[in-house]
Amino acid sequence: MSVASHYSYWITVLLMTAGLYIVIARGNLVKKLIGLAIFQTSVYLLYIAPGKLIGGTAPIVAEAFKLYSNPLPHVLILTAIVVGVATLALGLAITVRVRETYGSIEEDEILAADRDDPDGA
Amino acid sequence: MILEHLPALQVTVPLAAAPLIVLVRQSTVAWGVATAVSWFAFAAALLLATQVAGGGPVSYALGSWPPPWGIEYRVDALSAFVLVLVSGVAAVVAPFAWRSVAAELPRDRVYLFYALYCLCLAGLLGMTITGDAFNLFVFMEISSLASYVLIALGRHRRALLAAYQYLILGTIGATFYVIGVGLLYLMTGTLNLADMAARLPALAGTRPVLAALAFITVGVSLKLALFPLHLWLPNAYAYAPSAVTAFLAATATKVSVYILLRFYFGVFGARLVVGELPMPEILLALSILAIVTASLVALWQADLKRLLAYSSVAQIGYITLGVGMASRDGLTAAVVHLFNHGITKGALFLLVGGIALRAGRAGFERLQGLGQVMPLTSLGIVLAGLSLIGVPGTAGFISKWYLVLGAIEAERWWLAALVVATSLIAVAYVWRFVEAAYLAPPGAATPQPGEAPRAMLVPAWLLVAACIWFGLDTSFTVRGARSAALLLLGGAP
Amino acid sequence: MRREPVLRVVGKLLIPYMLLFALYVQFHGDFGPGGGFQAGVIAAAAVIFYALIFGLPAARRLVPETVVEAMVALGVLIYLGVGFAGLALGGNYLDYFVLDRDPVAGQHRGIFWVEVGVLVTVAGVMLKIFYVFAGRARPAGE
Amino acid sequence: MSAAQLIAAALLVPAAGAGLLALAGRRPNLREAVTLVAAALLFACVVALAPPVLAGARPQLFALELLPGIALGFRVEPLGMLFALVASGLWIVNSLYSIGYMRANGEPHQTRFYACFALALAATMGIAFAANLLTLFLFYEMLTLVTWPLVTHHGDDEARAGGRVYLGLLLGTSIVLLLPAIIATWAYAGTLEFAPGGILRDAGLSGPALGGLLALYVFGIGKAALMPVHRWLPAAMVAPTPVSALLHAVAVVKAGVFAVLKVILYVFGVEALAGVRASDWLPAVAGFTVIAASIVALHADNLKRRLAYSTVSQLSYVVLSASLLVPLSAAAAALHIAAHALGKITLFFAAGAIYTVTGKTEVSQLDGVGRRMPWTMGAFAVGALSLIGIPPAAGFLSKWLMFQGAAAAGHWPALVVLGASTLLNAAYFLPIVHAAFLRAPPAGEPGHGEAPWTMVAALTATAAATLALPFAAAVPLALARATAGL
Repeated sequence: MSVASHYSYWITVLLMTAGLYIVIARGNLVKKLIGLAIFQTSVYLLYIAPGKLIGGTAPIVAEAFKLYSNPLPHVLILTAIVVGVATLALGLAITVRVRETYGSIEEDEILAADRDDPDGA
Repeated sequence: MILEHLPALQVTVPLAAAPLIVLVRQSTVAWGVATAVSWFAFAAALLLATQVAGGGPVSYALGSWPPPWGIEYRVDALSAFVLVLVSGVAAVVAPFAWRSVAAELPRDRVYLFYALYCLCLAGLLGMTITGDAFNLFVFMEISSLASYVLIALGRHRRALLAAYQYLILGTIGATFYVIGVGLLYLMTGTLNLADMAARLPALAGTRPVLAALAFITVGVSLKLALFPLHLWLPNAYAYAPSAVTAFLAATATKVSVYILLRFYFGVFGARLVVGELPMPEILLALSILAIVTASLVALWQADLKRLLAYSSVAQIGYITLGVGMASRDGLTAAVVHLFNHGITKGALFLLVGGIALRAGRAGFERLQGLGQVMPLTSLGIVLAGLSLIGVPGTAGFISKWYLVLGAIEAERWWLAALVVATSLIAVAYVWRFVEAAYLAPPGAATPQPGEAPRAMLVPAWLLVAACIWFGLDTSFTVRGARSAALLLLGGAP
Repeated sequence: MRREPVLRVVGKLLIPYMLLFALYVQFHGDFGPGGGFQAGVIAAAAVIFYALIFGLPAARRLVPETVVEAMVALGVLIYLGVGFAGLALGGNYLDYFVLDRDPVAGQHRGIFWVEVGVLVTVAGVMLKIFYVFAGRARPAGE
Repeated sequence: MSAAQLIAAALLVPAAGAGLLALAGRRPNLREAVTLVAAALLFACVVALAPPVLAGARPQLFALELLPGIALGFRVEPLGMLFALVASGLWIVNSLYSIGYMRANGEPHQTRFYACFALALAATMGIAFAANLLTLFLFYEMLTLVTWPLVTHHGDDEARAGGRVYLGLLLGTSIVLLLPAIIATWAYAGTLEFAPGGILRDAGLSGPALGGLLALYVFGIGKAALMPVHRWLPAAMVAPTPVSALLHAVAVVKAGVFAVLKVILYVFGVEALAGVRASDWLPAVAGFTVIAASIVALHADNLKRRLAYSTVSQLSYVVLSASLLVPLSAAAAALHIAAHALGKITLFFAAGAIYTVTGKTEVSQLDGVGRRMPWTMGAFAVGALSLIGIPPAAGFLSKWLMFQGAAAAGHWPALVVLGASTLLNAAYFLPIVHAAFLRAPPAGEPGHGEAPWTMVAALTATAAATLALPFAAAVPLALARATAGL
């Protein structure tokens, strides 16, 4: 019962480990970034879920409502999302340039290229 | 009026400089703005440090929302000390960048460099000054994102992959940190560090708090490149543009150490971290591994820049060793080494930047006979290298003194022996440079055009002089570090 | 693209309303869900939509890349400017209370300009990201 | 000038001299003039400090804060005065000799040579006048580092290997042993200032702990060349002869034994050591070094190598005397620093002169050299007699005091060591003198004369000083006795 009632945490943990696993296990630079994004998403959930009160409304003062959700996690996560988007964009931009330089986005192929030609072009 | 708003200006002025530079897009103006802003930040940090030394911690409420509701900027003995280091190094690197960046980057990207430089500086200063755990995360990401791009600007194609790896590991580190903060927020309902510290003792030992400690430790350790989480560092330092390497090596990891110190002793409290958990033992073990393995790896590098990068991993080990001692002298050693290693590595990487300008790269085959071709650069590297070893009369000696003193006072003689014995490895790798530069005739690969331009030598030598000066006169460094250590251990401010 | 009259017409019809909707979301942020982040993304989406239909060169003519970069910088500067205005008027950094004689009106004014800054920057960043990736689509590279 | 200004001048004159030398690099005559002027100025400064010190004053100078509670401080006391007088006086002679040697041998990098030499003297002055252990340590390390370019002067593989041993041993021992010893002293005593009677007396350390600390010190001060950390001295023989003179006579090894004396007298305190018998092992180690090094010297055919091992053994005389912990032997140790310096520099000058003229480096090649280079070999003979301890040379004086001290301490093994080593000294020096004067030069060898006049002048001067010292012993003897508190 208590295990099931914390399902949001279970989802968080699942996303977290899945994301991290992808980052570590995949050699493809884009797939790594996808893993990273999933990993970051788990954090959004970690913050947002506890801030929600069942039956609560948006924290805008009005006569009819007495119960409000905590707005602070939303604000924080809005910032975190922006940061995440920026990271993802930057990561993809770097990947594009890696692809242009090396002709590949597979990590082992890139490392092999560097081993064969240490000084690079 | 300006004085009371210094904490805000310290961060926002560099932050405002970045978009200004993007709007102007002109490289000379960009350089001028970046330099002016760095020196402004340095002056502000010095003023703040004197304020703190005179009248205790300075608190600044952003938007006039009093803490813990609003974001608080808080300058105490420790953060003032780190602010001086970060802004000081920035103030020296900015003039250096003028020639170095012009040579290493395509013309149309130069303004971008300076914009990112200001952004990175603002992020690092913000991390140091803020008293809010989430605001810290935001500044951490500002500085990290800027530094990923700065590293990717490197000439060598490997810079791209280095930046990518740093991006992945840095983001994982920052996310771990923010998970830890989230758990703390769930438990305490506050994000203000001081407020958190006041509420945590009641919750000490609960599982979310322990998990938070673990997440924050791993996250920050990734950022500060604690062995074995250092894998991103050597490539990032080796392939970034010279000015970037110097700046990041001297500041970025140091600020991360600051965060570790802040959370361990300022938030979780020494009683939990040192008294109940085996964190000191873990840190000591990892630091020793870092010092020994990274020093040995450094010894076998074929490129001076990579050698210095690995040496950074080892030197960070010395810092965390001091943290792991968790005593007054140990923490003094950690804080003072944070500063001393910052200026030493800054000086070394700036000088290597001069070599990179003339020789393209700093492979040892290009350093043959460098003592004749670039006498001032070589002499500077030797002097800063002595500081790296910890020869008396240099800044590095002071750090080693306190490390050994801390070990002896704890009656850990083996640790004292280890610290001094490992500096012999530093002797060996510094001496590789000396023998190449002074005992070999100039070879075919040695750069011919001669000494680095004055615009690069003067800033580098400023830091070299600082290495010597802070080895002879420690009234600023050791006093600052001592009061920071006392503050962390909960003594007098 | 010339052969897709439906798309072109629908696009021309929709894009103004998208921009208008962005402004609505922007200004409604004071009273309900909304604000600069969402508005910025919607505004950028309008331009991206235009680029998809009429081609990247046309979009670049409409919103040149220098303008995009300037938008990114300008938005941040607006935001920081609000902070400095608080300083100039005798408050702390980012102090909205001093922006008007009535503190509540000051709050409104402060958050309004901050949201404007966010709108400009977010729209700029979104467009910049789009341009960077779209511009590299052809294998020829730079 | 006030005494404090004189101390500052003694430190700054050689340092400034080094700067000027580097600037004057392109003009050899100017450069060498600068060297001589700097040397003369330094000697004048040091001599001017002597009267107040002899009168019992202890001029001092404190500058920067090295660490909270430890300043960069200088205080002139008799032992330091004696050391400074010897070093600065010999620098003049050595400069004169260097000019002849470097020019005659066409050595490269002469500017670097003179500049590093001047810096080495600055470091030596710092060691001599240091008021606390940290200042001493600072200048001790500086001396190691600035002499490294001198040792590796030739820049070839041999020099590189020698330089590695030199640096590795000196820097290694000082970092691994000496530095922890200093830090432990700081941790236990709370001060590092040299004080008569020692600073560790009240630290409450047990006998074995004091003994261990003492071991860290005497082996950490690698420059004192106690076996087994003596290896750097033979390795440094790759350097040009004036550098060997600097190492063996003017500065480096002297700095080592000087530091050991300082530590025994002013850090531990003679009475404190004697009280807990913490240093009973030291005479044995020093005595072993004396005998073993002499035997190695006996078998060495290379002249400079023989001289190097002779130095190792002579240095251990000083340590041996100091470790007997009676005032008389402490005075003997102080005096032997000066006596050995004069004798050994003469020997090295002679060896360098022979090499310059004939290119000979081995003892077995020296037949008949004395007939062609009478001044040089005459001086060599004087130096050898002094080191053996035959009157009226300077070495006799210090050796006499040593015998007396050992007798006063009732330490009969030390007496045996002193006696046996005197015989060994004679056994490895006299055959050289014998061969040089009494054997005929090998047939068919081209004739040659003396070395350039500056070299001959220098070695004659030091030989004369060796002979004159016992007759003008008032000042060194007074300083030595003041050191021992007699």
